[in-house]
Amino acid sequence: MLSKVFATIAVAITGSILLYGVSDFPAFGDPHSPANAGVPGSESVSLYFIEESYKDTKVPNIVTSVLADYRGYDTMFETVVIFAAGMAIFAILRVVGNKEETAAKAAEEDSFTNGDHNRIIVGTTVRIVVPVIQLFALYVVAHGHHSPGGGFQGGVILGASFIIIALAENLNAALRRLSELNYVRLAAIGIFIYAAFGIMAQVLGSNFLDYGALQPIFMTDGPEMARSHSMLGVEIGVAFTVTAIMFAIYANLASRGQLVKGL
Amino acid sequence: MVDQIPAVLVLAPLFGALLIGLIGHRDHRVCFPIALASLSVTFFGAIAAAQHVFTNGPMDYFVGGWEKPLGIGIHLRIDALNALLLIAIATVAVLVTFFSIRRVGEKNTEKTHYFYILFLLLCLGLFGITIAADAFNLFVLIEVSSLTSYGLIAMGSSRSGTYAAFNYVLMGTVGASFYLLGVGYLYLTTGSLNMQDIHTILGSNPEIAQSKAVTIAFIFILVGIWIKMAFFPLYGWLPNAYSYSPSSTACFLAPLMTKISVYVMIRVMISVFGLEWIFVSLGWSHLVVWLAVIAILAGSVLALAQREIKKMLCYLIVAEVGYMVGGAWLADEGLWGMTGALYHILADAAMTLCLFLAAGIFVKRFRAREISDLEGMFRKAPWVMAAFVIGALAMIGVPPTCGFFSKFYLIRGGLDAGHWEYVGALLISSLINAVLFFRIFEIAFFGNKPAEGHDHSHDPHETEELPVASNEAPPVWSGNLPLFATAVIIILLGIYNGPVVALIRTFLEELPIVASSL
Amino acid sequence: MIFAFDIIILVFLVVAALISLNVKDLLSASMIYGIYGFLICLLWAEMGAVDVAFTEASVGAGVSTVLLVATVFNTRRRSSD
Amino acid sequence: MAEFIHDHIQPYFNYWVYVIIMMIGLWALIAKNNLIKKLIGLSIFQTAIILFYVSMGVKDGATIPILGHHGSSPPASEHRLFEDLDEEEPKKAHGKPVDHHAADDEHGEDHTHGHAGHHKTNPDLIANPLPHVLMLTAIVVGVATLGVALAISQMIFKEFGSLEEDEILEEIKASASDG
Repeated sequence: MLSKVFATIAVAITGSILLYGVSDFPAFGDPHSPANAGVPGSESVSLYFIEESYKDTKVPNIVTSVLADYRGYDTMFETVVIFAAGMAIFAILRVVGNKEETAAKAAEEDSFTNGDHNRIIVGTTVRIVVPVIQLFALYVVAHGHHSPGGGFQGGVILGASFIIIALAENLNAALRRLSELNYVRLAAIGIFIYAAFGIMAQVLGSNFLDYGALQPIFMTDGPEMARSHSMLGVEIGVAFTVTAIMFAIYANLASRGQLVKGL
Repeated sequence: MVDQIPAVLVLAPLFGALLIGLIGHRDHRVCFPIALASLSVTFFGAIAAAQHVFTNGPMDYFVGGWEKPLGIGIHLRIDALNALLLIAIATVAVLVTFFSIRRVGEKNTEKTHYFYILFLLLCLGLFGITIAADAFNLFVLIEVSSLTSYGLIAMGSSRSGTYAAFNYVLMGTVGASFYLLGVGYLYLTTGSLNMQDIHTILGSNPEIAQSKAVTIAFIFILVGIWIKMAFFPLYGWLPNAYSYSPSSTACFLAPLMTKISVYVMIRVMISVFGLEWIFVSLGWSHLVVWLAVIAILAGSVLALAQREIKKMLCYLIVAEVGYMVGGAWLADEGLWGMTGALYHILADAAMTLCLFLAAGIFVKRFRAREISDLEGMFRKAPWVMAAFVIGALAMIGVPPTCGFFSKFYLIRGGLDAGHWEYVGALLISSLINAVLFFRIFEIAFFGNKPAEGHDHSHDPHETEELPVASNEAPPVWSGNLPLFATAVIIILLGIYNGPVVALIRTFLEELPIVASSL
Repeated sequence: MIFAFDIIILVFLVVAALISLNVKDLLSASMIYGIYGFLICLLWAEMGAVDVAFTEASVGAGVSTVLLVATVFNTRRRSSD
Repeated sequence: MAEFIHDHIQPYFNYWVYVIIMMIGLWALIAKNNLIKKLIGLSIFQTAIILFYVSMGVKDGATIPILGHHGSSPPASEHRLFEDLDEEEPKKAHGKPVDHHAADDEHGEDHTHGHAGHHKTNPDLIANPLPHVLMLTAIVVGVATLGVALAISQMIFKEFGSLEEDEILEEIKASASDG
């Protein structure tokens, strides 16, 4: 009861401060608000992105080019956040070395093939659908330059395809395809790919994540196409990490860290 | 080469963590060398950066080379304010790495490499926060450091520790979200995310600087950071979260997490809003000083009521945060309060590290969790106790240690600004610290005369490390080396306070502050 | 962006949030949270933030809900509030 | 009352709703007893902030921040779809004399991209991409936090056999008095 009173007071104070500020905002949808067009006397970042990003990177999707190039450092740490969350969850939940469980695991193994007809129907459907999902995920990753999508979205979908396998059959079926050892590795390799693009730029004498400097490696006409190609590489790195960690988080949460049986 | 240092500072721990992720599961013995190596790279990088900054002025680094117009890319900046802090973080990180040898592995060896990965990522987050000059990038790195610290606190926690960790997650996320909201308000009014750019826009457009939205942005950023640093009314999560976590985690989080938040607050005050705007046009700096006074008194009094060593130290952190926030908000003409607060960040990192390391060793080797368990500790472990005494004296504020000098500057600032209540609170808190620590010394030296009816057998769930095979015990030096090094640092930092403060002053005097208007 | 559409979704959003928080069955709460995620994803598509909408559809509505459901199955389904 | 709504709520409707949703989340976060409910509240709280960011990047009559590509890809046809609407809406916006922006417009026309003939690079017709980028990051951070928090709540359930806050606190009190 006390917490409800306290909550009401806190919410009332915070809410009234926020609403007090709202009356001062530029109107909703105003294209010339400071956020959209900058303030007089200084160049607007957002207008720069809209007007110049295609020339700088040859990527039509402005969001992708800003995400992976201009603010690529943020995105790298965003991937690190996912990696850290995965590691934190393993550190908290993972239960290791339980003999009894491994015995149970062996017994569990065949529940898909014998008995349980619901699982056969669902499982077969999933087997048909999963390749399509994965293909779509790869398309989303690769086509992020031209349409909504990119490493995160594609990675999540790819991770979800493994989650679907785990839901429809059992967790072991999914873990056979992406084992614990491999998902930790895959996650590390993903960030490694991302950082490697940055470091290659450093080696070639430019700043970290300056993809334009990678021109000699990609043998493109100008730095723009090098940026465009690097962005694809970076997105693939992000997709690796996200795929691995999204599935790993589910696997650990669904099995209370034992990685057997699942839901 | 030197101009690539800002990137190297964060990349070294990142690669260390990735390498451990790739090969760490096979053999846990590779974790420690990798962690130490990558942190050493950062340590020397931080020293090189500091050297460069103090001879050639601030270093600006534009990730991806997106320099103009300002704010399209991510801007990293090392100046006199954070160069010292970088060295402090790197030092603490290296020392704690030594302390963590095999300590984490004892309960569950298969998780050792996860500990090191999280630890390195936490270091990465802290370094990133320190050098960030982009408001949103700061948020991302705050989240990196928060998520890793949630994991570290929860992974080895005892029974009540898990619940404390859950509360920590909630509070930490709300704090970070408030910060994000404040940044959103700033972006809405200025159209930029780069700290320097926002500062110029606010400085050149008075009508924007006076708008309600900017004030609210400041309030939310401030409250968000206050939650993160456990400032007085919002400190509830800290004592449980830190005291129930494993020793090596507590040793790293306690000295750094709150201090880094104080740094973020000072950075936002100086580099985003500008001190003039805060102290002159906002006009409620004295309210914050009063809050700090309450924080100091409450922290000290609550510390007096504790029986567990670690919990007592946690409440002392709450009081110390009050020192720093109060000092930063004193708004005296010569900015001595700010100087004291900045110096205290360094001093307090060393003091807290020393005390937590000692407390960790007491728990580890003597199963001494409560103050009364320390009976006869001067006989059992004279050297550890000696280092503990140095840390305690610094906390009280006895002359040759750094604690004295930071209090000296804080009090000078308080006197200049005419905030007598702050000076009074500082003195009372020192007195309480003296009572607190001399009580411990007495017990440790003479033993506890009145036999308390207190049983020493603890609930097995409550003690973090119980039956440990003797061959699993960590080497003695792994605990003692960092402890003695910290004790030496405390004294050195005290003796050489002049040069350190001079470095801080050169930075503060360059600030465009109209002293007369304050 | 279409104003009427905007208002309708926002109102539904508030309703979904309230229901999700007040249902006593945690499984239903998770599912309604998924609905909330899809509504907000619609809202973003409508506001022109297609990338955000895509991410929200996959992360917010998809994976978050699955994680919540996984936890609810492994703990208790009833809640006191 | 009607005047108040017209002046203060209608132009800021999104902002009002974001505050309401955020407060719902914050209230649940503090007042709810069940830990899972608290986490749902936390997620709602975070989505409210995302709503705020995305709302400030909206421009009336603007399209998605993907430039037309060789005039044939799906985004380009979408542009054409929105074009009719674009014709009338921005006029309102342009009616306002915003002098600093005139320079921007000229600037923009200087660099018209030759690749998409029908597409004007009038920045007023393209939604602000920056908040979208920031919020992609925020969404991912949100799900990461949710995952960690759920893991911790499973640990709590393992230790205490309950996810109700009052029961957990009682257990902690009981075990403290035992020891």
